[in-house]
Amino acid sequence: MKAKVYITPKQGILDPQGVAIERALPALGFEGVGGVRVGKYIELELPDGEGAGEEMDKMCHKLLANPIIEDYRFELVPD
Amino acid sequence: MKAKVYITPKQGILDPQGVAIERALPALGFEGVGGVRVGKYIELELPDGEGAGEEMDKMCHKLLANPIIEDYRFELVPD
Amino acid sequence: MIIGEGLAIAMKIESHNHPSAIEPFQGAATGIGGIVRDIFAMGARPVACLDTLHFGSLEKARQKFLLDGVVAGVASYGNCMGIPTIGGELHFEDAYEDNCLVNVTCVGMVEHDKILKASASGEGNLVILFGSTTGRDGIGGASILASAEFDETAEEKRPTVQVGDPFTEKKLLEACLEMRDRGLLVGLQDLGAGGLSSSASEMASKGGSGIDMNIARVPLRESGMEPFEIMISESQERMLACVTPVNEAGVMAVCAKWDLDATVIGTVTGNGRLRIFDGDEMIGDMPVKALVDEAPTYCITPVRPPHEADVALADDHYPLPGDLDAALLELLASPNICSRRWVYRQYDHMVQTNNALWPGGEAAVIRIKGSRRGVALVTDGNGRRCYLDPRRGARLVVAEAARNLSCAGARPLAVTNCLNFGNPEKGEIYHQFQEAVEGMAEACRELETPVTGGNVSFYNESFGKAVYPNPVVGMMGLVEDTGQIMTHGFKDEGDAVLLLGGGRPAVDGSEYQLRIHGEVAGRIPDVDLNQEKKLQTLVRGAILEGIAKSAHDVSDGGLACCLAESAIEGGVGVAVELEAGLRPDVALFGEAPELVVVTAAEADLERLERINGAGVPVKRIGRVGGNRIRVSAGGKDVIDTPVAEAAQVWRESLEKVVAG
Amino acid sequence: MTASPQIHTDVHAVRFGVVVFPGSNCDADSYDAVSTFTGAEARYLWHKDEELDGLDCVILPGGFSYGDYLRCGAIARFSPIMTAVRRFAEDGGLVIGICNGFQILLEAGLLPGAMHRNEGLKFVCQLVNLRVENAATPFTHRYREGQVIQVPIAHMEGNYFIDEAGLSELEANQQIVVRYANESGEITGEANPNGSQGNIAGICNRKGNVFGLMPHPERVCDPLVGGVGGRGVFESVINTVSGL
Ligand SMILES: Nc1ncnc2c1ncn2[C@@H]1O[C@H](COP(=O)(O)OP(=O)(O)O)[C@@H](O)[C@H]1O
Repeated sequence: MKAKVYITPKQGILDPQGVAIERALPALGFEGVGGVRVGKYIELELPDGEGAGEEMDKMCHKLLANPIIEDYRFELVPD
Repeated sequence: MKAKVYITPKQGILDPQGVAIERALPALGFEGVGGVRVGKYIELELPDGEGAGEEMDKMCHKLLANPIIEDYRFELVPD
Repeated sequence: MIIGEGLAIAMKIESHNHPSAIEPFQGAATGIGGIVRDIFAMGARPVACLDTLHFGSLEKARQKFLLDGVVAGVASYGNCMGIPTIGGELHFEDAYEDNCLVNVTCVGMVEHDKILKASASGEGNLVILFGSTTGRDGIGGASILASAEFDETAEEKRPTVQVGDPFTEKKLLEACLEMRDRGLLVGLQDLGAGGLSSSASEMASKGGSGIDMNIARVPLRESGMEPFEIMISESQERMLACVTPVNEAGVMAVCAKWDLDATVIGTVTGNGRLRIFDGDEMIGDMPVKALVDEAPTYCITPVRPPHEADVALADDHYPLPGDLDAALLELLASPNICSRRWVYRQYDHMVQTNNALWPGGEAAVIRIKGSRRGVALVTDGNGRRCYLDPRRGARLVVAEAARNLSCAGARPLAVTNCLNFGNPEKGEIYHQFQEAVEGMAEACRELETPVTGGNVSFYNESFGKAVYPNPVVGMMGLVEDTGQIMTHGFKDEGDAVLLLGGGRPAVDGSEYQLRIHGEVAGRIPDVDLNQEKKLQTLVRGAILEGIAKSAHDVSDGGLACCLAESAIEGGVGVAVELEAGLRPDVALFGEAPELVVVTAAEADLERLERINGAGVPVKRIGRVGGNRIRVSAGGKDVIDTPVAEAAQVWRESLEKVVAG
Repeated sequence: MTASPQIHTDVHAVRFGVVVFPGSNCDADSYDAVSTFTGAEARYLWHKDEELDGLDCVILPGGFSYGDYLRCGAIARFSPIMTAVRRFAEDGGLVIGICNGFQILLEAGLLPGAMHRNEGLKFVCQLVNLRVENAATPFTHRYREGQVIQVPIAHMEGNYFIDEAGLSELEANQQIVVRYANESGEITGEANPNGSQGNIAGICNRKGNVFGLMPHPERVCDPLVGGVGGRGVFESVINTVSGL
């Protein structure tokens, strides 16, 4: 099955990339945009099976996200 | 309203991050994972209004994504 | 180039102009990747990169985007590889607006008995492809991107953009050097433009052999690739090795250690043909010679363009600016003259801990570990002057590169070059090309610096408008004793300021002409190569004898900017009296070949005279001291600017322009 | 620098190990700094090694392990050798993580906190001034407390983050070892090259035997290439180990 993982900077934690984008927007003619947060979006294929959700959670927690500064969530989509 | 932007490497374009992660996973105890593609996930707040979709599309094209090597799509979520 | 102590230097320059104009970050990154592969394919460990960049004027947002992306791309790839980017060049002229130039030089070091050849020989030997997988990226890259003018279809060429993977390349580098050390290779070749088809035929051609290749064995990253796509794919980070069957296992083991895919895709034959199989079916069969050595020859009639003038402008051609201090500050703020720190701060220029002279000086110098020796490196390109007179311009570029090395205390040894021109099928471009190549050859002969290699980039042209003809020179010099490297900053109060050499400044083609008078016109002065050589010998002598305390050549921005830069670097002022005869603006800002400013202690001036056997003109023009840059003419101040003010303008300009 | 570095006669018996991850690129620089300028013994360790026999100090060098893909240090921390490094540290062995090595120590949880992208979002390579905050560690006792040393940085992600509670704990335990400062040792915003919280440039664990820092002391051990401000780190280790 397919997994889609969304990783976002934790609430209240500095996001230098988001800040930079927010600052750049007015100059490009986009006014009034705020709250820009830049995270990651990861897609992958993993073996079907009972424990897929648990497995994914472990993978996110251990590797894909850094729980000190990032939150994550994922969706599993059967092929 | 809120916008959620998903940016992924274009088909056929090398994704060095995805490859590196995929190669590392078995050693970390995750077997059988494939097709890893790493992209970006961006959230932001933008003013409500008619043209919001068009505005977002322009923003993605001009700043958030690099349309030469990345695809993007977005969702608009009313607050 | 063999430099003694059993060592040799490998050096080459390559352009990535077209890819960088489409996608600046990836274009520049893969440019670094390509040239670095060229160097380690020779068995040399890359020890330094230099980047020569030309963009349009920074007032345009697109140009800032290109600059930002290219610099970030060079940084991302070079930094990750752990190869210091220690120098280069940065120029902004309108002529590059639609066609930026991104030339990258890589320098490697190798014990000369370990140099690897790019040949496939020995019937029955194996051909192994290793590194990244093969995809559709860059298909048609070499032919489409490098050989066509840019126009509205640029958008459609985007799918050919390649993405660099410096991590894989770093592993590839270490793996190749390990194979070299273990003596596992008959030949090694990188996959560059043209992909497998070029590399395999070049290896066979150099080895006087043939190759049977089975493309069904090539590891692919995409499904459904056609055989021709596999043959011409320009996927990055791949190498081709020729290996005896005995060493196959060894090569495979090294690849496994570095986690690289490796596959035997062919065998060496004795029939002089490149035969391509898809499984059992032969789908291609060509004599290697036809592919490599028997390329067609173009015949084009050169046409001298009307803008090339026969005579130089008169010194009073332009009105004398009322405020020469303001003119100096404007020149120091020019993006072509001001500090490049914004750029090199993004490059890891210290990794490998060989940085004996840091960026920002006349040349970069890296020491050779375990030796007193060092290698000095510069790149130089001056399209504006070559535009006014391609032959004189090219001679000047070579002379200036050598002069920069000499000012650092290095003896110029060898040249690599990248010839950036428009569409050579046009008579005017062909004329520029021919003149520049001949001019460069003359200068290299006279200065005894052989050209060891290089690269040619044509079709740098859009909407019928070509870039300035721009032969970029990369030059290497040898420093006998890294303890004696010279810098350009003034050192001590009271030191005498000397002007060495007989060059006569001119406004034609100068930064002053462009910035202050808004023109590029006239005819640039020709360099007297014989005098230039004597001048450089004297400068090096003064450094080796411990007489010179600083050395800086008069180039962009003329004598005034030369003095200002040395004052800024040294944090101390200077007072100079101009010779009678030239109008002050020409004397201050005119640019001349064969001129170097040297400072020395009063007590050493006699010694300088003694070593000046060749009779190079030496004029004493002033002394170091105070905290202002002061220049007078006929007893009257024409420049009087605090060093601190000049320093601030010079230091902050680029950052301000980029941010603003 | 401390005056005339006096080195124990047993210096040759002090053994450093330098870990090579795929993508490490300051491994040779660290090796050279130790073996050429301190006279101690250095040897390379491969990231797949599982034992650290007979070593006194392990260096996780700078570079781009696994290309720094995903996050700096995120993949390297799973290398087999990291299990051995963890054990080694628990047994009191000395561990230095420089730049990417620091990032790996953070990801591995051997040091607290995490790294963000530099505030300016660009790679920064330059000399910086560091104020030695804690000169009582095995890595810094050749310096004086409050001493300002010049050491280069070269990184894209050195913007150190830790939550409030964590920060108080670091401060309370004197775990902040070096901070970015100006020439006269003041901790100012201008002196902060990457946005690090509290100008933090390097920290140690509670026990004081694991040290991570973004600046590169191994690059300043030779006057020819930028000074000797970093030698004290390796000399401190040597003195600690040889009982001086
Ligand atoms: N401007 C030049 N000056 C000297 N040699 C050159 C120049 N351009 C190309 N060469 C040499 O011609 C050969 C082929 O060059 P090129 O087609 O750029 O090959 P590659 O793709 O292998 O870099 C190389 O040996 C190169 O050094």
